Amino acid sequence: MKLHEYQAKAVFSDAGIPTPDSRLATTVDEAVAAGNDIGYPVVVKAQVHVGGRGKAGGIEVTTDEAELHEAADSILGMDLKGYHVDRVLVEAAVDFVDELYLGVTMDRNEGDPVAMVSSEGGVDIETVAEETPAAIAREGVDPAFGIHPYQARKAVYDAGIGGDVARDVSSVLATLYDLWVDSDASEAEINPLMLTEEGDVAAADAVMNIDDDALFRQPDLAEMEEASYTDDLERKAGEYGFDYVRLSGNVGIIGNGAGLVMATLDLVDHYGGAPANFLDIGGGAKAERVANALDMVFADENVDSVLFNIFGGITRGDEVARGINEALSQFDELPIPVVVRLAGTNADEGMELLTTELVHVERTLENAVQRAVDNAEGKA
Amino acid sequence: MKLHEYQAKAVFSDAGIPTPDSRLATTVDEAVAAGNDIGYPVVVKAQVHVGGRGKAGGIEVTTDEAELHEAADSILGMDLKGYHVDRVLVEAAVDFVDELYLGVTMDRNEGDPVAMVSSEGGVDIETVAEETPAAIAREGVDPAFGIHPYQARKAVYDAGIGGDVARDVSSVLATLYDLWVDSDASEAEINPLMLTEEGDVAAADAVMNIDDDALFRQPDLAEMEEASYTDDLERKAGEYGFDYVRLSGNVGIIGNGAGLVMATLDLVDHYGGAPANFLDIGGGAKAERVANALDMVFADENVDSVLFNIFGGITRGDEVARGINEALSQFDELPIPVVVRLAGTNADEGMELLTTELVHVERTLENAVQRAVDNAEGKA
Amino acid sequence: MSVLVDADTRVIVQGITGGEGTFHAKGMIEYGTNVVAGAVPGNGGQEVAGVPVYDTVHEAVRREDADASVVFVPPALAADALFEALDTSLDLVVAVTEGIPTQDMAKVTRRLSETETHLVGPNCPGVITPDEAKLGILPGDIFSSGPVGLVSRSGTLTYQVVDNLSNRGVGQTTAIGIGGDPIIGTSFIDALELFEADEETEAVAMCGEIGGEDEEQAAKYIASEMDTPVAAFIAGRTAPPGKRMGHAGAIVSGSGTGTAKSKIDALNNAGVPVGDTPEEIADHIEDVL
Amino acid sequence: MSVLVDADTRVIVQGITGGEGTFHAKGMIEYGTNVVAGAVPGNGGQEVAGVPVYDTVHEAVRREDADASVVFVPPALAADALFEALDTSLDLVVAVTEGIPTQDMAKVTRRLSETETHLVGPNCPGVITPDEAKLGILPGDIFSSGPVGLVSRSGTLTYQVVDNLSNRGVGQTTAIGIGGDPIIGTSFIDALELFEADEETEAVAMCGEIGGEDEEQAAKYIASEMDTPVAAFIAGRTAPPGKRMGHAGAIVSGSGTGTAKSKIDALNNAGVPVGDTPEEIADHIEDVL
Repeated sequence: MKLHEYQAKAVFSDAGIPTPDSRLATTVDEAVAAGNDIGYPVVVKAQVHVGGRGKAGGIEVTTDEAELHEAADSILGMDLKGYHVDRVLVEAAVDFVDELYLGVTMDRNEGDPVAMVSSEGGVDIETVAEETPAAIAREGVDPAFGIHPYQARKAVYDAGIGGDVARDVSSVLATLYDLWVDSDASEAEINPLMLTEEGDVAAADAVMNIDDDALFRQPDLAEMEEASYTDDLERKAGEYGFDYVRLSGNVGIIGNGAGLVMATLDLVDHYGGAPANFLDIGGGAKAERVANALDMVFADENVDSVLFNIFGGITRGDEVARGINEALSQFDELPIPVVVRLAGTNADEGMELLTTELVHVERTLENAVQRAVDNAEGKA
Repeated sequence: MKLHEYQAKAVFSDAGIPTPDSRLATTVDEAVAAGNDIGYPVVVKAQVHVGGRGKAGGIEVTTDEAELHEAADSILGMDLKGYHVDRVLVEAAVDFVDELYLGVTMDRNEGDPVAMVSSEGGVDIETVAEETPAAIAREGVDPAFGIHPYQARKAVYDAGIGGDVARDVSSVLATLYDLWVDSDASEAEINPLMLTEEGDVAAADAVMNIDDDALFRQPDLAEMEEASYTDDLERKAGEYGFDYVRLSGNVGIIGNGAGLVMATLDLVDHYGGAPANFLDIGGGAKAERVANALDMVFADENVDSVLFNIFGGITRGDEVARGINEALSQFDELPIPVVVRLAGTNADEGMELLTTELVHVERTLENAVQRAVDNAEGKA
Repeated sequence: MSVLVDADTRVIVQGITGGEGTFHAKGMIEYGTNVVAGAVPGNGGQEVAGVPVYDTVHEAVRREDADASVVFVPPALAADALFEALDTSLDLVVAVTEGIPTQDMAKVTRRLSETETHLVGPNCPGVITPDEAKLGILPGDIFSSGPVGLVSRSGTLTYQVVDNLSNRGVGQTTAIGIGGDPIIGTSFIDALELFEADEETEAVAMCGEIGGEDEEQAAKYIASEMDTPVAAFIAGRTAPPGKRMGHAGAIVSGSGTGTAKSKIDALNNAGVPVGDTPEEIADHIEDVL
Repeated sequence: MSVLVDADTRVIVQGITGGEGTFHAKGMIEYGTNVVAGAVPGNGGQEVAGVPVYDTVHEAVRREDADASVVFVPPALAADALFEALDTSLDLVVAVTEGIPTQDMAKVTRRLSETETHLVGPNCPGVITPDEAKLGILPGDIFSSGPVGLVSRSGTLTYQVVDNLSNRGVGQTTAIGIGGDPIIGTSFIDALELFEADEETEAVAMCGEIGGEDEEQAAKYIASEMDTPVAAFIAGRTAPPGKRMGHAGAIVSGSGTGTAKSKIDALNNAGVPVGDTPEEIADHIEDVL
């Protein structure tokens, strides 16, 4: 779960990390009032879960009320990479002499947390990581002990940040790490952490992503969750609780287990077709879930052919078949052809149950995929 | 640093450990008001840093106002093992069906914390530990991870506590451990944790000792410190910041370093004398500290002979000599004989500085002790 | 021979009183697994699926001389259950539970690294030695005994590959579903080491997927340390970059790894044939047997 | 030969810019110790006692190729300094600092147990190999080179015993002040192991005191593992039970241990003569040489 910038900044600020003065605004009038209150120059920032907001026109610096009015008017309501902007953060523009990057995440390869510091903040840090990896100091943290103060200092000194500011920056990094732990974050980042001429620090941007699996014990953060989808199908998948990604092809795919669904997509591609989506209904899927999945795929107007691929482990073939029959019971004839392949637990029972007047049943994965691709081509 | 029962109970209660309703009282009237407020029966408990308060008459159960009046009157103002009782805790007497023991401390041999549970609470737990050690379940805790919930449960089940109450008792134990960590305690104990017929738990006594070396980061607990001494000499030692224990002999001993001072005491005994005290002035002792130490020993009317034994490491012999000269400068003749033995860093310079008209200087430890014992015997 | 489990493995089930725990405990017993006890705090003294339940894992292990555990404890309590299992020095712990917080797992694997225990999972289908024992939720009837070791990050994809093998008469020594979570106990390399040391395992089928660098590291291990032939399948060739993780994760994982291409290239460079389809990995396995 | 330190040991001083740190860094250098750097956050680039100061221990160790550290950092910051030292894989860390919170030390020694580093202290006078190097605050001029290893929980008592030895012409291979805190890095047994393995150490003098069970455990080790003769002194024979620790501590430490009598009995049973006075331990040492 991603926090918006304004939410992450509130969390950071509560933990004692300095952030610039800011207000959230949903209208141009609110934005202008905020700017007048804070004092110019101010930055106007779209609050959407999109990377590269600046380049996409979602961030503007304004030096007076007129500019702010214009910027707020253009950003509020805009469509940013498919996301509708309904809120902006109006924030004091900090006069900085340097911009740093601070980040904490899980190093999946090590299985341990890692704290990172770079003096090359304020830019696309992934590019820095690729082009000059040495510019990012990394300090692996033992999750049993948490970050030791010396580790925060070491990362800062290793990043070439010395002098009086080193103490403040290490302190912010240690706080960021503790927040990352306390919030069950997957990632916590400040980019940039601005250094002012007076030697102060301020978090000018804030990223905080929370581990979805830990939201049960983070009720305050869970409340901040705001569903944001680029289209109705993604919204529907969210409501149904499916892992769903919309793709550009026309073969609708439903399966159980991420690996098997990915392999099915790969096979569709292998046999010359193009998948319309990734949809994992998960383990132990009951009839209702199966019906919901079919409903979703039928609702996608790009889909010309549906492939249903279930390998039963916990999921039982007869349950799946009942779900398919239930979902299809409303139709005399299907709008688009459906191929079903059942294997594993109770697969034979399932295949016997299926209304074969409506769906085509295949016993092997390869045959099922080929048939679905053929169906899609026949319609295309 | 030891917390009083009433202080420890406040800390426990704040952390969510159930404690019986109670009030602190400094007068009989306050005690009676508390009893009437709480409702009878109530227990009256002397708030002094003394073990075995019950056997010594410092705890009484009362069933009505008259009994409470009498008990409070007798306990307030009493002398309990040398400590003056100026406060009592008036507490609801809990009707219990069982009494447990819970404790957390550092296992010095393992170098790790240990959580303990026994179903034999309410009695002298040290006796239980000696006579039936198996009656106390012990669970070593990894200080890097803290106590895992399963460990608290395991200790409780291992102690033979089953059924519905096991969950509550494990929860109290886990909380006690967390408190022990958060408070930098050396020991945290509940004895007894009472089990009521209704299946509730209540901490009927509370022990919490704080690591003196960690008080700097426990400001709230440090504020609870109440100096309590059985006599003026201990009070003085506390003010001067000396490690001091009063003993029953007549040879006053001043030295630097606990091991050396203990060895000096042993030697006094070895040569037939009896030490009047243990006094460690610590490392790097400056002149003023030396003068304070002499002041203390002179103030002890049991002392007939003083032995000053300093082996310089950080402590410099010339500094010590100046301190001795300064302390003795007020005397034309000393009230009691003083033997000084200096060795180690700047010992020769020190010995040259000493006013040998007043003190007797010895170069070896054995000679110095023998001389001091002789001096004491000459006076006795 | 086999790895990790066999007919003699004495298994306890943590969370046996829950719906999933009871269901799969029965399934394991039906398969022939030597399930000896369950462990659920507060449920000591009960009997579930014909085996006694104890309040603590320690008691279950001590009383029933168990050497493995399967964990069906719900995610919020699962890390504690894993620490409890690790504290009893079991040889094997299989964590079926899905949805354990990642930071919990980082602590568990930190502790794991100090023990001799094999942890498989979490979020995994389990471990099966066909005709001897299964620990987990795998559908036993698709497996058959034979010379191929199987290790996979995916559940149902594993079943697909096993089905393909079994249908050709190619049985398995042991199949290990290591799970697809970011932090897991047994990695590809750990599993490959076990198979390399197992005399009956004549070939290894390895099913990976996009994300992480575990397959790339396994490729290095195979090239330098393994004599047993390995064939692989990597799911996710056509997956779009999709919803990226945030910056910090991307920095750490580095560029150029984690994609299907980088994994397939690494495996091919290590001499490992990678099937284009689940049938092709079975072809490759047949070739080397 | 000697143990832990010699003339080649390259030493850094953590906390070198503080009063004690500077004073004793100079003292160590005067004694001939090869002090190569100091480490104090925020003080990198300075020079103290003629050696460069770095912001981090890592940088000091890397730049100056150090293999040991002496820690004079104040107690509130000392545990962090020790973790930092342990993280650089030094061979030896001597913690002079007095008054480190006990729970901090429990964490430090938890980490220590996973490393190859020897930690001596805290709250200790240090380690000295006479005429070669001293790490700590010991008064160097009372020590002399020779065949006796010395290990002691007490500072000034050590000096007393060393003085008695040196005055008789009996020199020392190395003297180790292990410190008297409840939780320390190097125990008596650790030190005895080092001396047992050292060919030049012909006898060991061991100075204990009341409290804990370290001496009792050392007695067992001596009886079963040591060929090198040991003589001991135990301070606190006449100490009253005094102000007891609370119940919990007493339960854990158990009854009948920790007293001077239990320690002396255990050592005598292990064949170790225990001197009644600091002179007698020197007598015993002379006897066995």
